[in-house]
Amino acid sequence: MTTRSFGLLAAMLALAPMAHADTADGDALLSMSWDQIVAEARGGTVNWFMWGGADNINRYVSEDIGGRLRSEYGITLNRVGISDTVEAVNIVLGEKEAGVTDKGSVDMIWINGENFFTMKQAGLAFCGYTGLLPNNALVNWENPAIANDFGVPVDGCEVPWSTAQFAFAHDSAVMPEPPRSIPDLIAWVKANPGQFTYPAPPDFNGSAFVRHVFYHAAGGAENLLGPFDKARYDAAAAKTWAILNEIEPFLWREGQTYPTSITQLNELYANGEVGLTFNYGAAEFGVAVQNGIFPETTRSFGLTDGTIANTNYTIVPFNSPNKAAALVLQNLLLSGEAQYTKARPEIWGADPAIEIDRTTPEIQAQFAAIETHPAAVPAAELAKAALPELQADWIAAIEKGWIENVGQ
Amino acid sequence: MRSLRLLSGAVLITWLVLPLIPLAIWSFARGWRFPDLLPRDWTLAAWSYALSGTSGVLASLGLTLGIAAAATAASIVIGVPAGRALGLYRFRGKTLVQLMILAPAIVPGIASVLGLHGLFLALGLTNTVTGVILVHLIPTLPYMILVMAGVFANFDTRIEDQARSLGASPVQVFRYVTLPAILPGIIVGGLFAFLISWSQYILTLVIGGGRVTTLPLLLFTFATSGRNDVTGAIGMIYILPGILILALTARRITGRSGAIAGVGRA
Amino acid sequence: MSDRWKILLLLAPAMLIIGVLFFGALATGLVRSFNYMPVLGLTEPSLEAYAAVFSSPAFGRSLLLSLHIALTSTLLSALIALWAAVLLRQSFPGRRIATFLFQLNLTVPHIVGAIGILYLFSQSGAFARLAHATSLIARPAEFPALVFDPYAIGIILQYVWKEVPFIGLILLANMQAIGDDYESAARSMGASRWQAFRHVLLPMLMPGLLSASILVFAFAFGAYEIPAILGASFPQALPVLAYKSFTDVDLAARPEAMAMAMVIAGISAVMILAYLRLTRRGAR
Amino acid sequence: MTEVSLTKLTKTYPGAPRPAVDRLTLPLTCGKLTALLGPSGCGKTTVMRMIAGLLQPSSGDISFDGRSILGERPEDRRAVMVFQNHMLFPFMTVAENIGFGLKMRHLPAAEIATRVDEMLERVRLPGMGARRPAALSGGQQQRVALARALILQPKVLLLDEPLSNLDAHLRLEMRDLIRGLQQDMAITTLLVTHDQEEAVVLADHVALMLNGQLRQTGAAQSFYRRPADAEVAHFFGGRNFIAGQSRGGVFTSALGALRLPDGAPEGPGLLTFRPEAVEIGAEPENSLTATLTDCQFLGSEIRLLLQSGGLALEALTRPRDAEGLAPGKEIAITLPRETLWVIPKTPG
Repeated sequence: MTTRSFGLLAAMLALAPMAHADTADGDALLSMSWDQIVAEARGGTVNWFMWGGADNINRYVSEDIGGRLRSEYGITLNRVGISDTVEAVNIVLGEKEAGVTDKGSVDMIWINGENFFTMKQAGLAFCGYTGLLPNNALVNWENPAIANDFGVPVDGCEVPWSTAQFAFAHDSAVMPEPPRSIPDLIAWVKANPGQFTYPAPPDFNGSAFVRHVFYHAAGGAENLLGPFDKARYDAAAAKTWAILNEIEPFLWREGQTYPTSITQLNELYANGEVGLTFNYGAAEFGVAVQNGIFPETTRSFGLTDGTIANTNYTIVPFNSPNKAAALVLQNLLLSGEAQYTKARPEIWGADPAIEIDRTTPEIQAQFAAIETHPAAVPAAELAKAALPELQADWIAAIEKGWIENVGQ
Repeated sequence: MRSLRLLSGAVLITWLVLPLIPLAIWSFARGWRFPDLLPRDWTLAAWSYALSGTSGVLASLGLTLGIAAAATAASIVIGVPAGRALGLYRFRGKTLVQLMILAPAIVPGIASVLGLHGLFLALGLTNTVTGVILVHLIPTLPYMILVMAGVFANFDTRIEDQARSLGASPVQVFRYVTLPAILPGIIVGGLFAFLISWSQYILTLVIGGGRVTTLPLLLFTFATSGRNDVTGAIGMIYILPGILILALTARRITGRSGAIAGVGRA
Repeated sequence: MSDRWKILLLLAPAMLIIGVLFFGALATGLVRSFNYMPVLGLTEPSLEAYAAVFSSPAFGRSLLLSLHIALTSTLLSALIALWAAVLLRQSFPGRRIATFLFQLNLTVPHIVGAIGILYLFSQSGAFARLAHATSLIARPAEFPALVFDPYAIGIILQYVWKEVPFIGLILLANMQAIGDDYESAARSMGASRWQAFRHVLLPMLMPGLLSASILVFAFAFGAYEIPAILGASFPQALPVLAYKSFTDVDLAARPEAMAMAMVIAGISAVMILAYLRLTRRGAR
Repeated sequence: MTEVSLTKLTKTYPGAPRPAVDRLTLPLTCGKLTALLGPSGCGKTTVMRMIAGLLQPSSGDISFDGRSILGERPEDRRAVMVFQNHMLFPFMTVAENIGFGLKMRHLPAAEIATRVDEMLERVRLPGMGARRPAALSGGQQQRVALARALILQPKVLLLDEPLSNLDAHLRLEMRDLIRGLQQDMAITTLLVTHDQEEAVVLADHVALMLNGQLRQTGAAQSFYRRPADAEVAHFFGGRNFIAGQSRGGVFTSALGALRLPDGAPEGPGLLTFRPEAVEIGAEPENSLTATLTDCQFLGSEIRLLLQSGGLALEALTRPRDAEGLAPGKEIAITLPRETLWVIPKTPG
C-alpha cells in the first residue's frame, strides 16, 4: 500500500504546473506585430482568474470561448474559479512582494473598480498593449465610461469586456408599483418594516447601493467626480449615515444584521423575505428566473434619478508568463461574435463593451434581434438615466465609513 | 426506560442525517422557494452541470483525491518513524518534541497559513499542487504521529529480534513482522490524515491561491453564489469518497485496536 | 547505530516538516506582525499592528464572538457526546444505524455540514417551511434568526453536529477499553446507575473527554469556512476578520492580519499546555 | 446474617445454543462460606452476577431470607461482589476506594473515615489509605478490594476467584485472611473458583458446576470419596474408571471381583478409585497383580502406570513404598474396600 501511494505522490509532484517564462517579456511583445503575437501564443495556456459562482458564465467561458481558443489558436484556456476577485489581485501582489517577476501564476483577471485601482497603483498590470489587438477598433475609447474604470483612467492597462448598469428587481405579483427613486425608496422602507435590506459593504453590490444613497445625499454625482475631496466627502457622508441609520430599524431583522453578500439578499428576495433586490446588471434577474430561483413575475427597473453604470475589463498581470496567449484571448473576447453570444439572454445577457455599429452587418442584425428576458429591464431603457462611478479612493472611504458608522 | 432509549436513539439518528437531506433535495430541484416543503420542479440539471467537463467538478474530485492520497502517503512515510521514536524510546527533550508535534494539530490553520504564504512564495511553492500537499502535512502529521506513537508504545520490539534471529533481513522484518503488527494503526492514522486533508479549506485557499481548485473551494464558490442546486450536487459528490473509505475501514475505527481512543489520550 | 542516532533519524523528517513549515510560518507571521516587511519598505519593527488591532472595537467583538463560539460549541458537543456515547453503548433497535451514522458524520467535511445547517435553519429553510406548513409562522421573518445571527447559533449548531460524533467515538473507544466491570463493581457496592456513572465511569472518561474537547475548542476557535458561510455581517469570527485583513488590497492591513493570527496562535498555545496537562494526568 | 437460596435459576444468553446456567437450585447457608466450583466457562460467574443483580435471570428465583429479590436494583441488594481482577478505581486513593460504597449511601465523611481506618487495620493495611491502587502490590490490591466489600457488611459476599491472580505464597496468606474475616463477621459468602484445593480449604460447603448444571453438593470429602458421576470424579483428579457390574457388595470386572464399601450403588456401573488409594503389596482383601509399565518421579510422590486384566491403572505412592520397583516388573497391589466407589451407569 505504501509503495503504491508513494508512486501516487511522485505522480502528483510531477503534475505540479511548471511555469514557462516564454512570453513573460512584455516589452518584447509590444514591438511585435499581431501575427507574431498569435504565433508566439500558439500552444500556450491562459490561466484566467474569474469569479466562478455562475454556471452560465462558467459555461460560456469554458465551452464557448475555451472551445474557440483551442480550435482557432491552439491555446488552452484554464478558467480558475475564485469566490472573490481580490484573491487573484492578492496573488499577484504577493508575487511582486516576493520578487516573482516572470513566473506569475495569473495570466488574466476579470476585474474592475478598486481591484483595478490597486493593480494600477502597485504597478501590477501589463500596460500599453491594447492598440495591438485588432478588435480594439471596436472599442470606443472616446467614451469616458470605457476609458475610465471607476474614474481611474484605463491607460491601456486593461481591455473592456462588458458594461453593466445597476438595476432593482421586484415581484410584480406582490408589489406592482415599486419605489422608483431614492426618496421614494426611503419612504417605502419606513412604511414597510422588514421588507428591505442591502448587503453589508464591502460587498460589491451592497457598496454600490450605498453609493446611490450617497449620491442622493450629495445632491447628485456631479459634486463627487474627480479625485477624493475630504470636505465634500464629509458633508455627503454625514447625511448618508443619517439616512441609513434612520431606516435601519425598518430593515430586515431591524437592521441588527445585514446580509454578507448579494447572494444572501437574492435568497431573501427569492423566498419573499424582502420585497426588493438589486444587481449590477439586469440580465442576472432573467437568469435567476430561468433557473427557477426568482419568481416568474420578477420585473426590474432603474431609478428615475439614475443608477450607476460601469464597465468591467480583463487585465494581464505584469508577471504573467503567457502574455501573448492572454492578448489573443482578450482580442477574441472583444470580437463581435463573442460579444453577441455573451449578450444573448439564454447564454448570459451581459451588455457589450464594444460599439455595435462598428461590427459587421450580420452581427449588428443579430444584436438587433436579441430579445431581453421579461425580468430584465433592457439596457437601453436603463441607460436613459446612468450615473458615473466614483474613483476608488471615494469608494474605499465610503465602505470604511459605512462599517464604522452604520454596520457596527 | 426502554422507550426513552428508543426515542433518544431516534432523535440522535434524525439529527445526524438531517443536514444532509435538504442538500440532497436541492441537487434535484429547479428553484425551491419558501414556503414549498418540496420543490415543485424536479430536474437533473444541477447534476448534469456538476458532472460536465465545464464545471470542473470531476477534475477537482480527482485532484482532491490525489492530494489527500499523497498527503496521507507522505504522512505515513514520515509519521511512522516519528511515531516509533516517540512510542519506543525515552530521550532527553522528548516532551519538547511531543509539544512541537502536537502544536500544529491544535493551532488553527489560519494562524500559521498567513505566515506560511510568505514562506512558500519565497520557495516558489504557492499555487502549486506540491505546495498544497506539503501544507496539508501540517495538520495531518500530528494525528498520524500521535496514533503511531500509541501503537508503538504497545509494540514489543523483541518480536523483531526474534525475527532477525530466525534469519530475516531488516527489510523482511519490517515487511513481515513490524508492518502487519502496526497496520491497524497505520489505517486509522491514515484515515485521519486523509479526512483532514480531504476537508481542508483555508490552507488550500491561501497556498493554492485559487489555482489548486479542490472540491471544498469549488463548493464554497457555489455556496456563496446562491446556486443551491449546484451546491447540493457538488456537496453530494464531495461526501461520497469519505463514505466509501469509511465502509472499507469502519471496523478498524471502533474495532478492538481502539486506536481512536489514542487520539483522546495521545 | 546508537539509540541516539536512531531516534534522531526517525524523528528528522517529521521535525523538519513541522519545524520548518509550521514553526517557520509562525516565525514569519510573528516578524510581519511587528510591521517588519522590508519588501514594502517596512524596516522598523513596531507594535503598531498590535496597537491597531487591540484598539479596534471590531477586533474585540470578534475575539469575544470566537471565544463564545468555541466555548459554547465545545461544552454542548461534550455533553451531548457523553449522552450519545452512553446511549450507544446500550442496546436498542437502530443502535447499529446510529453508530454507523456517527462514523459517517466523521467523514463529512465541515463545509458540507455548514451548508446543510444553512438550508435547514435559515429563515426560509426547511424548518421555517415546516413551521409555515403547520401555521406557526406566516412569513420567514417570523422564524427565529438561527443563521447569520449575532449569537452565532448556526455556527454552533454546525459544530455540535460535527463534533458530537468526533467526541462520541473517542468516548466509545475509551469505554470499550475500560469495560463494564468497574461500573458493575460500583453497582454491587451500592452505587445507583447514576452514581456508578458519575463517580466511576465519568472520572475514568474525563482525560479522553477533556483532550478531545480541547481539540474541538481549538478547531471551533480557528476555523474559517464555517463562520464565513453561516456568520453574521457583524461581528465576524476572528479567523474571518483575519483573512479579510490578509486579503485587503491595502497592504498596510497585512501586519494587522498577522497580528490577529498571532493572537489566535497564542490562545491555541494555552490550549496545548492544557492538553498536555490533562493527558499527562490521564496517563498516570 | 442472611440465608440465600437459588431456585431453578436459569440464564440463557441471547443467541446461545444452551443455557449458561441451567436450573440451578442451591441454598447458601447463613453465615457460611459456600464454594461454587467448576472449570472456567461453566457458568459460575454468571450465577454470581445474577445474585449481585448485574444480570437478569431468564427464569428461576433468588431469595434472601425467603424473600425474592429479583425486583431489586443491584445497589439495593447488598450482595457485594469482589471481582477477579479486583477492579479498584485507579483514580481514587485506597481510602476512597474502601469508602466508596458508604459514600454512595451518603454517610457523613467523618464516619466513613473512621470505618475505613478500622477496615484498613482488619485487612492489615494500616496507614495505606492515602496511596493509589497502582502503588500497591497484587496482594495488597486484593485486600483493598476485600475491604471495600466487607465495609458494607453485605448480606452476601460474592468472591470471584479472589486468589487466582496471586503468587503461591500470597495465596496461602490471603486464604487465611479471607477465612478469618468471613468467620469473624459471619457473612454469608459465595466463593467462585476453579481451584478445588481453594474450595476445599476455604468452604464449608462445596457445589460443583459443570456445563451450567449443578452436579454435586456437600462436604469437600464426599467429592473425593463418592463422586456423583465420572466427570465429577475426573474433575477431582480421579483417573481410574473400570466398567463392570455391582451386585451384593461385589464389583465384577476385568479386574476380577472386588468387595465394595457399604451403600455402594447396585447394577451396571463404573468402578472408580483415586490413584493415591492404591496400595503396594498384597492384603487379604481386594488384592490383584499388575504389571508396572512406567514409573515417574514427581518429587514428593511417585506416579505408577500399571496394567492389569488388560486395563490401564494409575497409582500415586510415596517414594518409600516404591523402592525397588522398575518397569516390566510384576507386583501385587491392593484396592482397599473403603476407597472404592461405583458410579451407576445412567440409562441411555
